[in-house]
Order: sequence, then C-alpha cells, then structure tokens
Amino acid sequence: MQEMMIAKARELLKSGAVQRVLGWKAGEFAYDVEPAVFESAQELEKSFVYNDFCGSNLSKYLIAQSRKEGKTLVFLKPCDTYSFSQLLAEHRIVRENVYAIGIPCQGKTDGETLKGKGFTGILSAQCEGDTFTVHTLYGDKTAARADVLPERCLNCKSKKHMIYDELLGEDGEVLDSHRFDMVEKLEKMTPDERFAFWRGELSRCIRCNACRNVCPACTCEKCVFDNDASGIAQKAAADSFEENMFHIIRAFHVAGRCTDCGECSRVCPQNIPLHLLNRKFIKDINELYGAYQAGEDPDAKSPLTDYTMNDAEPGIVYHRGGNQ
Amino acid sequence: MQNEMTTFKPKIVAFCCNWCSYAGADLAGTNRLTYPADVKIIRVPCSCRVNPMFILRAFQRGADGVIICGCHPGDCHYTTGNYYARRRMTLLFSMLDFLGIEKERTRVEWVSAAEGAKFAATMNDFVATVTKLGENKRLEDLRCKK
Amino acid sequence: MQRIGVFVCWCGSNIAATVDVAAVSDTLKNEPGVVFSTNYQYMCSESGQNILKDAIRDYQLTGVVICSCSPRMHEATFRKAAAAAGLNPYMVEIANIREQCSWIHKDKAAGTEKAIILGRAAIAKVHLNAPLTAGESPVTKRALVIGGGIAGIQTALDIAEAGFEVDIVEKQPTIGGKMTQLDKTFPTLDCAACILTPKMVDCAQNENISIYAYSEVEEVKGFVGNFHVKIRKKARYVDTTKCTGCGLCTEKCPVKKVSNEFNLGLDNRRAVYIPFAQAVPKVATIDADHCNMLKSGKCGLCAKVCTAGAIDYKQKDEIIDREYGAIVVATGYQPIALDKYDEFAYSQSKDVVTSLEFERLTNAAGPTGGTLLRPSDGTHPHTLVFVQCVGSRCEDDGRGKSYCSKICCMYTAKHAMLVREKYPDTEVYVFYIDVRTPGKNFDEFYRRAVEEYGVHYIKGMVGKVAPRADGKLMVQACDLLANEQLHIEADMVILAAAIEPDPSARHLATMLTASMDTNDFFTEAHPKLRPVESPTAGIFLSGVCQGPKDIPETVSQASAAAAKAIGLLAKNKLTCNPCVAHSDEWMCNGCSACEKVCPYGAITYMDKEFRMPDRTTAIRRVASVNPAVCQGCGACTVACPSGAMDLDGFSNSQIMAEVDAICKMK
Amino acid sequence: MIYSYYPGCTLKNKAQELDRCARLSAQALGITLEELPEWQCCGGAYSMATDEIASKLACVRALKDARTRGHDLVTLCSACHNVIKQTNHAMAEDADFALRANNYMAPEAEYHGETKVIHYLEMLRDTVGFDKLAQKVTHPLTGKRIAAYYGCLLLRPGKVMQMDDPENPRILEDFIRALGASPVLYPYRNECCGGYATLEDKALAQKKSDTVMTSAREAEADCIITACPLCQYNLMKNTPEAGRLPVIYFTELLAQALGVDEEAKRA
Amino acid sequence: MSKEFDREQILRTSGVNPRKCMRCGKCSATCPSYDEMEYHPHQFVYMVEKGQLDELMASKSIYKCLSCFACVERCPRGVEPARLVEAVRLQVVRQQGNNHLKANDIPALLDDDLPQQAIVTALRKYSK
Repeated sequence: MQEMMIAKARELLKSGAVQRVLGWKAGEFAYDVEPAVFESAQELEKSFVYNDFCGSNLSKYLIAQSRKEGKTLVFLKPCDTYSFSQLLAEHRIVRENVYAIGIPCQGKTDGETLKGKGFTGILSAQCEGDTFTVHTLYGDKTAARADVLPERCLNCKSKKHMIYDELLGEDGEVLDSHRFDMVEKLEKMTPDERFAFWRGELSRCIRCNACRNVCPACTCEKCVFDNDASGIAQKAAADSFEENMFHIIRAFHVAGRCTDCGECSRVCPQNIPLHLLNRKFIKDINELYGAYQAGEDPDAKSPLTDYTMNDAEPGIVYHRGGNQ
Repeated sequence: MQNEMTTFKPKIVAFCCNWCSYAGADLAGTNRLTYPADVKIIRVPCSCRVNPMFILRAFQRGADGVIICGCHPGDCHYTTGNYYARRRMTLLFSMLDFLGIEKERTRVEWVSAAEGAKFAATMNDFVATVTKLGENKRLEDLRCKK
Repeated sequence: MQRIGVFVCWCGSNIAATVDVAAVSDTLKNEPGVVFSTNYQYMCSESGQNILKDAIRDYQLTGVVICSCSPRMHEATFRKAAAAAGLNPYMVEIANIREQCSWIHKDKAAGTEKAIILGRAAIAKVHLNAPLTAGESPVTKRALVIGGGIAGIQTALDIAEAGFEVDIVEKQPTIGGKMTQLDKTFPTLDCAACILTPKMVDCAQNENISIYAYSEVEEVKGFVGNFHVKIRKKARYVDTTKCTGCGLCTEKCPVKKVSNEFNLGLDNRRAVYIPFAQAVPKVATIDADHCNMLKSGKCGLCAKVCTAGAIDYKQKDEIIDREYGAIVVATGYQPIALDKYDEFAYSQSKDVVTSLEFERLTNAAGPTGGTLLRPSDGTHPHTLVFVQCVGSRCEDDGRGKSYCSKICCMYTAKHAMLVREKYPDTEVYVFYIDVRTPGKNFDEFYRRAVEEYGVHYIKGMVGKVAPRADGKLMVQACDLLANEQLHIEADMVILAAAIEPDPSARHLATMLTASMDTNDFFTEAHPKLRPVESPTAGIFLSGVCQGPKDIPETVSQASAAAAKAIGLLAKNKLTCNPCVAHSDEWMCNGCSACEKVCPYGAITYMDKEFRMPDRTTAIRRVASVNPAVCQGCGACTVACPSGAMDLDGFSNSQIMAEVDAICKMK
Repeated sequence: MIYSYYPGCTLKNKAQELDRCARLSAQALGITLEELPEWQCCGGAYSMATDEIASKLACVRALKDARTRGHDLVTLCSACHNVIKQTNHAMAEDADFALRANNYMAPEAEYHGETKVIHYLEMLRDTVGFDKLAQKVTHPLTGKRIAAYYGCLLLRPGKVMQMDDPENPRILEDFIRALGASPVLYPYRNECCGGYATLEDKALAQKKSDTVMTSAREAEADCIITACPLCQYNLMKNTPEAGRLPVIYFTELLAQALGVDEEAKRA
Repeated sequence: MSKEFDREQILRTSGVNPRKCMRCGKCSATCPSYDEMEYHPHQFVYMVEKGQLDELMASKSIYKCLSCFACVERCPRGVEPARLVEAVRLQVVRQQGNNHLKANDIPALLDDDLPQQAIVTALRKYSK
C-alpha cells in the first residue's frame, strides 16, 4: 500500500495537480510516526510511511493546508473521512484545494499500546494476516493482531469512506461495533461507582491540552479557554475544578460534531479514556433524538442546532439510564 | 455537626428567562407566595442564553443546585429558544449524571408569566430536594489529587 | 475601574418592612468600585430620580445599581433618568429586591442578606457593562387586525381614520363576528344589526382598509415595526371580484340540509351560501365539505345560474405575504360546549338552548323570523327558565371556567325583559347566584326587568332539568332565600353558557410569541397600566381575546388598542434593543452553528481578509450579526463553541460575574 | 380473556339471578370469570369520611388479591362496584389513606391502586364490544321497549367511576340496542331511588322510587333493567303495585338474548 | 366536648373546605331528600363554617342523606356537601350510646326480599 501511495503522490505532484502531500512520516523510533507535509518526490522517498502506526487523523491539518495556495493531496483512512466530512460541513476546509484519496485501514496500533502489552525495546513491527510481529532489542515477539490494537480500533465503527476523490484499495462497510459497551457499563453503575471511576480518571489530568490539540472537532481559531472575555480563561492553575469543567465543556462543545475518531484518548499522556465522554453524548443523542453520527451525512441536521416540538424533557434524566 | 446538618442552607442559582419565568417569579412576589431566600435569580433573555459553562461555574463556585426556568415549549418569546435549551440541558444533565454527580441538583422547569404559584412551588420543591442532598461536594472533589 | 453608585429603594414599606435598607446600602458601600451608596423612600419618584441624577453628576458615576422593584417595572424609568444625567442608560442595572426578595420573605435577616447578595451580583455585572447605543429600525406603516368582530372592526376603523393602511383577517366568510348574531343590545335595547352593519359597510368602503375574509394567519415572522405575515386566503370557489352577491346560487343549490352555523344549527343552509343579508363582503362561498360538484364532480348548478360567471370550482387557497408594523389581536370568544353539564339536559332536549341560540330564536332575521317558538314543536312557550353561571365560576376541574363570564347577567336581564314585553302571557324565571351589573345604567336595567316587567329573579341554582315525555321540562331548583326546593314545569330552559377564548387563539399566540394566561386569554403587558398591549412589542389586544367583556367595553378597548397601534405606526424609526449579539471576527470559526439556531435569520457570513500577526493575510469565513434584526435571545452564544458570539448586556463574563457574586458568599 | 370476579354478598343470596346470568353469559362470550376465593363484604356503602380506614380494608384485600392474580377485577353489583372503585381510587390518589390502610395490612406488599376495576358492563362494552355482542345474540329482543335505570352508584362520583357521562350516560342504552331491543330514555334514570333509606325512612324510599317508576312508565317502557339489587328491590317493593313495571337485572336480559338461560334450565 | 372541637373534627373527617362554597345552592337544588330535611345540604356547608353544630347534630336531617353523590357531582366549586353531612352524622353516632339504628330494631324492619346490602349499609351508616 505504501508504495502505491507514494507512486500516486509522486504522479500527482509531478503533473502539478497537487502542490503538496499530507501524509505520515517516520520518526526516530518505529512507533514515532507523525503527520507531515511533503512537497517533493525526494521528501516522499525519504520519509513517507504508511504502516500500522499511522493512527493519527490527518483531516484537522487540512484546515491550515487547504488555505494555502494550490492543492493538497491527503490520504484519509475511513475514520479520518468522517472528520473531513464534518469539517467540510462546518466550512473549515476549502474543499477545492483538497484532493482526498481514501486508503484502507485494518486498525492502527501505537507505541503506548504496545508498551502496555509488555513490548519493550521496540525496533520495528509488521503484520502478516492475524499475526503481529514486533522486532525488539530482545528478539522478535509475536502477538495476535487483536491483542495489540487499541480499543478504538477493536470497536471500529466503519471501514467505509464517507468522502473521497479517489480510492486506493477496497472500500469497506459501516460496522456494527460495540463501541457503546463501556458507556453502558458505566451507566449501569451506581452514581457512587461512576463518581469513583471518573474521579480516578480525571484526577490524573495534567491539563496539557493534548486532547484539545489533536481533536479534529476542536478547531476553534481561539479556544474559549484561552479567551479572556469568556470569563473562564486561564484558570487552570488557579483552581483544580477547572479541569472537570474543561473536559465537560470540551465534550459539550464537540457534542453532535465529534466523529468518535478516538484521537483524544490516543494522545492523552495520562491514558484518561476521554473518548467515553464523547461517546456518552453520541449515545444519548442516538437514543433521544434519533441515530446520528457526525461526518456521516453532510445534509443531516446537527442534533444540537435542531429540535422537535416533542423532544424529551430534561427531567428524563431522572428516570433513564444509571442506577440511583 | 448535627446542628450544622440541620441548618444547612443550600445555595441555589435560578436562571430565569425574562419573558416568562422572570415574570412568573415577579408574580409569585406580587401574590406574596413565599419560597426560601436561598434561591437567587439571574435574569437572562431566554433559556437558550444559558450556557452550560454558567451552570458548571455556579457549581464550581459552591452552588448546591442550579435550576433553569423558561417559557413553556411552544411559547418561547423568541419562538424556538427553549427548544434548543431543552436539548442542551437534557444532554448536559445526562453527562453530569454520567460523571456520578447527583442529578437532582440540576433541573429545568417551564414556568409561564401567569404561573406565579408554580414558580413558588417549584422553588420550594427544588430547595427541599437540594437541602436533602446536602452540600455539593462531588463536582469539587472530582479532580482532588489527594 | 467603574465608579458605581448604589441606590436602595424602600418602596415605602414594601421593601423596607422585610429588608433593612440602611444595612443594604451601608454594606454595598464597601464593595469594590462603589463610590456612593444611599437609600431612599421612593426611588422612582421625581425626588428619587433627582437623587440618582445628582449623584451621577456629583460623583462622576460610570455605573449605577438600583436595588428596587422588578426591572420589568422601572428599569426603563431609571435608564431614562440616568440618560438625563449624561450616563449611558445601559450602565444601569436593577437588583430586584421587592418581587424576588422582600415580598416573598418574612424574615428580615434573611431578606436583608439576600438583598445584599442580589445587590452584589448587580454590582459585579455593572463592572463589566459597556455603554450601548440603540440602533434604529424602520416601521412598516400598515397594521394587521386579526379577527373581524366588533373589536377588530372598531380597531381597523380607528387606525384607518388616522391615515394608516390596515388589513382585517377574518376566518369566517364575513366580518361582523358574534355581534351579527345578537338581536338587541343592553342596556339601551338598540338593535345590534342597526348599529353594527353600518360599521361593517364603513370598513368595506374605507380605502385604507383591506378585508381578508375567509382567511387565516398562517405564519408570523419579524418583530415590532417589521412583521412579515403569511395570510391564507381559503378557497371560496367563488371569484369575489365577479360575485355580485345576488344570492341566486344560494337559492338553486340542491344541497339543502347543511347545518347553518350562523343560526347555530337551528336551521339549514345550502352548500353555497351567504351567511346573512348584510354580510361584508357580500359574496357567496361554497362549502367544499358539502358541495356535490367539489365532492364528486356532479352538479355544477350554481355555475349555470351565475350570470356573473363568478363560480370557480378550481379555485385554490391563496397565500398572501404582507408586511406590517403593528398587529392587533381581536380573536374574540365562543360559548363553551355544554356536554359536560348535561344535568341541564342540553343534549337531551331541543328546548334547552344556550343564550346565543336564544338570540337567534328571538332575532327577526333568525330561523323563526323573530317569533319565539319552542325548537322542538314550534309552539309558543309559556314558562321560561333562565339559568345563570353555567360553566362560569367553577372550580378548576376541567368542566367549567374559574372566571365570571361577565356578560351573562346583563344579556339574561335583556332576554327576560324582551320576552315579558313581547309575550305578557309568559312566566319568566331567572336563577342566579349573584346579579352582577357594574356598568353605566346596568343595574337600573336589571331593576327594570324585575320591577316593571315582573321577571322572577330567584337566588339559587338549578340542580336538574328533566325533559318529560309530554315535552315539559321539569326544572328542579333551589330558592335559597325561601329555603325551599322548587319544581317548575317549564317550556324552555335557557342556559347562560360561560364564554371562552376562540380556540384559534392558542395557535395564534404561539405564532405571535404573545403570552396567554391559563385560560388562554392573552396576557396584557400590565394588568392596570398597559391593558391593551401584549408584553410582546408591537402586538396589541382588542376585545374578549384579553378577557370577558361586553360590547361597550370591547369598543373602548378596541379604540385604545388602535390608539396604541397608531402611536407605533406614526413613528418613522423605532429604537432597537441594543442588547443584541455580536461576533468577534478574530475568534469566529465560520462554522455556521450560530446561523442554524438564529430564529430571525440575523446572522450572515462573509469572507474577510485578516492581517495576521506575522504580516501575512488570511481569508476567513466569519459571522456577522445584523443588529436591526437580532432580537437578543442569545441562542447563538451557546451554539458558538469558541465564545466568539456574545450578547451585549448579557455577556458571558457578565452572567458569570453574577454567578460568582451569588455563589461565593460566606 | 380472564378476569378476577367479585360477586358480593347480595349476589350470593337475594340477587342470585344477577350473578347466575352474568356467569352464564360470560361463558357464552368466551370470558372467564375467576371468583376471588376469599372476598369479604364490601360494606355496601362507601364511607366518605377520611378517617374511616378499617371499614375499607375488605375492599383493599380483594383489590390486592386481584393484583396478585394478575387480572383486572370485574364487579357486578352497583354498590360493590362503587365501594371497591372508590376505595381503589383512594388507595391510588390519597397517599395518607394508602399509608394508613397499608399499615393495617401486611406491610411487605404495599398496595397503591394498581388493580384495574371495571364493571361487568364496561367489560361488555370495552372487551367484548357491543357490536360483537350484537352478533352473538341468538334471541334478539326486537320490539321490546326497555328503560335502563342507572341509579346513583354506577355513575357517581363521575371523576372516580369514569364509566360514562354521569349526566347523560349511554352504556346501558347501547347494551339494550345490542340485544335488539329499543332503549327508552327518561329523565330520572340517573336519579336516586332512595334505596339506602329503605330501613330508615320507608316513606322517603317510596317517594323516590315512585318518581323513577312514573318517569319510566310515562316514557312507555315495557320493563326496567338495573345492575343494583337494592334498586331492584326498592323499585319493586316500594312502589304502588298499580302501574309498576317489571324490574329485572340487566344480566337476565343478556342471558335471555344470548339464549343461555333456556339451556341452563333444560340441563 | 366543645363546639370548636366538633367543628375541627368534622372538617377533618369530611376533608371538606366549606370556604370554597359560593352559595349557589346547587346542592340543595339537586338533593333528592331535600323535603325530608330540616337543614338542607347548602345549610350544612354554611352552618359548619359558622360553627352552628348543635342544631345540625340534633337534627334528623343527618339520617336523610341517601349517599347518592348528586351534590358531589354537581357542585361547581367541588365542595362535596355529602361528605359534610356524613361527617356530622359520624360525629353523632360515634358517641357512646348514640347508635341511630340498633341491632334489636332490625328484625321488625325486614321482609323476605330485602337484600343484605340494605341491612349492612343501614348499620354502617347509622351505627357505630
């Protein structure tokens, strides 16, 4: 696949159809793959990669790239296309300046996940069928593919591309995932248990803003938490409570817009399962206002800018979900 | 301690839309319908002006309960404002519940300009509910590092 | 830092009795930014306002907090006073320590503490207030009157007389309303038609008035001075420009058994009809539910006989878009359904009728040509029993209405008197709970019914009406003063059914965003001081839609509503509410969330070039709010994730400052 | 369809026909009436006093038993129906009464009016359907002019009983029509016959019954039907013999029209 | 027992608020026992409100109510006078020796067809 992509990129650059390529580039370690812009064939040859560590969602980078002179070629995994589509709906990306190529994805792992599974001294890794081989300082180690994928890929919601100009490889289908299982489990807990759970998780937050920076829905020109006029800016240091507010508000601000790409949890250095907050909103919206997935249908009305006369009353919260 | 418990006076913030609920609160006053002084009303043009940030901020600053009052659905002065408020608050309250915060601390009630009695009754009931829950510790504790 | 003055009002003892006003002003004196604090007996009085004005000048105040009654009461007063002293009126904030404090709390300590907190919240807000300048918006010089009864007619005539265009929308085929169905009017007994029909003709002839009869308001958008209204002109299947009102079609139509609503179903009309001889506009209407041609395509007789060629079976409803500066609601009333009061046997005997039906039975243009006859057998009734308060003054249990319908005592006296006058051989009983006759010459009128006409007024209620097999109505009642149960063999029973707002009013109120009370009467802006205005700017109330009234009162209110509407239309520009949304272009993402929730379409987008700090330029899509269209609801401010959209006068930081001030105490 | 069934004392004794015909007819209509095994007397009149608890417990027990059995409860005697329905309403709506009543009884299973109580007539109207009933009639009573006598207890208080419009009911008239007969409307069909006063003040009971009887007679009825044994007694015993119309139970009429009564006699 | 006690007890037993009455007399207009009563339904409401209980409690009127609920059904203010009549009666019969109907009297009143419910209710209504 990587070769096909490089060939395609080179061809488009050469013909002048695109001026730059947005993809992933290899870093110092095998798992240090990061998003990058390539402007020449040489750069592509040198460091363009597409492998099992290319988890990062490139769509957010298009906000800046698409405002540049000329066209940008971007490679989008199925879940990235949801974000791309949503950002288009929000007028954040200049569509004419983007040439989007859909690429297949079988799930992406990352260094954190591998380390969590006990792999150390990782040199490189590769996957053949269902067997995942990690080359380490201490020799090759193998694992079942499913064991090295993060939760978001195990519960992949879709292998189908929502929007693209061209497709490399086969398109997949929207899947029946179990992505709400954990939310459901939490809902079934008592408030005390839920509180204990979240206290355990959120108390680790160091307010590094990584979640915000990576999130393709958090694309504000200036975040409200950085806005003096909002009355809530720059309070992180002053008040520990801010963090709760930050995560609730952040989840609320992306409610109805979050494509559930899971980047927030992937980048969190403290491994807080932040995506659960977003999924809770998605689940509630599905249950209360009808099935809706941001990024799926550009013509669908976002549930928070829409209403019906017979919507549930807020009091429904007292009766549904969760134990007393 | 016992004494402290019995004299607990909750802090209640009530956001009232200018056209219906604030007028309903005025009517409660005009009719001398009493409710506890723990309720402090903030006037907003419409229930759709209530930003979740305001509610969280109130809790952050020590409020024990927050209630949002607006025109009855269909009667919004701005036609549709309370419909948006209804969705926003439903989702926000559900999220607070998800985080393990007592759901009874938040409430939305539709009170028209003619419903002074309902306003007073609502406030009496809400204050009683929140008083029973006691001080709002959870939101403050959520990130307590100790 | 603002220089803030605090003024605590006693409101006589209204505030001072439960709030220690001196303690409030003393405590608030120590708040940051407060340079002056005082209390006074009546801040709204002239001397109170002078204290405010003097302080603004003497202390160079930049902000003012008044702790007083509800801002809904005197905010405008104090803003005006501040402006007179040179302070921007939007630098004034009110702490409501009367309706929301002193009046609801009995404990002075608690009341005082709360008043101080409310004062602090207002001070915290004023710190963040900025001077606002109100914009202006133009006024469309045309009024809409919804409802063409006597209320709507009078309002329209008065507005037209003042030189403004006015449209009447009436859902029935003719204007005139309930009054056209009445026979005589109290207390003078002049004939309703004689005084009403000339006014209807005036409406038709006045060039400033357009009548949209058989039409309904479909949609209302916009705001005071600039309403956009869609009117649905229902298909009459008759070209009103061609129809001469000759009535030939109504004689030839073969469908004869359609219940005649004008006579309340006491007789029948044809499928094509003109409600009554003096209808305005006097044109025929085809009732699509009963017309053979429209139902099955078989007939076409009316088209054949119409020499003017006015019949048009293909006519469709028409939607008319009009713009108005003011809207007057005059939707009137209807008698309640009596199916829940069948102890009076209304559904069991034709000879038990409502008072409005009785009007038709005594009206010369009615089904009996004005001769009073029993509907069941057409015989002359000898004993008539009138029952008052049927469905009025009831406990709120879903059966009746809690209010007094106000008109029944007088029209019943009228009915009783007229019956006795015309048919001296009759016995007339009126069962009453109270006789309520406040009004000029009203009690005299009632006394005449008793003293000169010999109507038997009996204090007590009827418990049951039993229609006997021989056609007599056995009335079982109580004479409270004689302390006996009466059994009267009556020929007719007339029920004074409660009146309720026309059912169309509920939906209309929603469209107009005008508030209603629990009985679906429109709410007035102030029960005493602004009785003909709705709290929604530009909406005025005329007639029974606001509460039960008789004709003289309705006409007075109709003229009052007209005067208010004229006052509005006479202005060239309206001062807008300056508390509107604005977008910070630097922070705006251009995502359109705000636009989607704006009920007024006040938000548009434009591509704007920005000079970035690094001297490059960037073109970004940003929102822009039209302040003349924005009404300041704030829906957009919450939809905006970045906080770029904010609301002047109720900004994020202002509201949060209030929250902080309220919550951080102690 | 299975219902729990509360017959009441009078139906076991003086008003056996009311009960017998109801059971036969129900069977013919495919409805199973399961008599509650341990019902006790309802007390005959509902005490309106808020502090009368003990006298209502028999009803609460029956209602609770019906809840346990999981079927709606059908009653037949107007008085029993009135008392049980009002008690059930109080258990559901009057928290104070429910608390005190529950405290008297086994508190492990509180009762709050969960059982649905319907009268046999409501069962005919809402479960069987009068149109379906008409189809099952084998011996239509064509030409018979029948006056329905509701009395007080079936209809009032309307807010609680909720069977029909208390001032202009039609359920019995519709019933009569379904059997092929003609209902006769007369104004005193929902006025009191004075039955409760028959021991206390015979003259009063006679006066009230006569009003009802006269009213029905003037409307040219052939007979009167009722659901209440006390009304039946009163109209038959406390009215002058001259001009007295026969007063029978509505279930007798039903059994007759369904043809089940004859069969029973033959068997 | 004091008059005030009786009044309190009657108001509590009946659950009636006589102040809701607007003196329309519909209860008395509808009452089938009106002519048998010395004090009529509307007077019960008025007299209980004013505390004129001796007269009511001594009157035979309390035994004349047929419990037909007509006044309850038709009262426009939801006063429910029948409840008051019953409460006054209970106030009388609950006192020692005040049973209006004694078990010994019953056999004389019976006939062959009298349904049980007549006896049961008479005992319930008139005795303790």
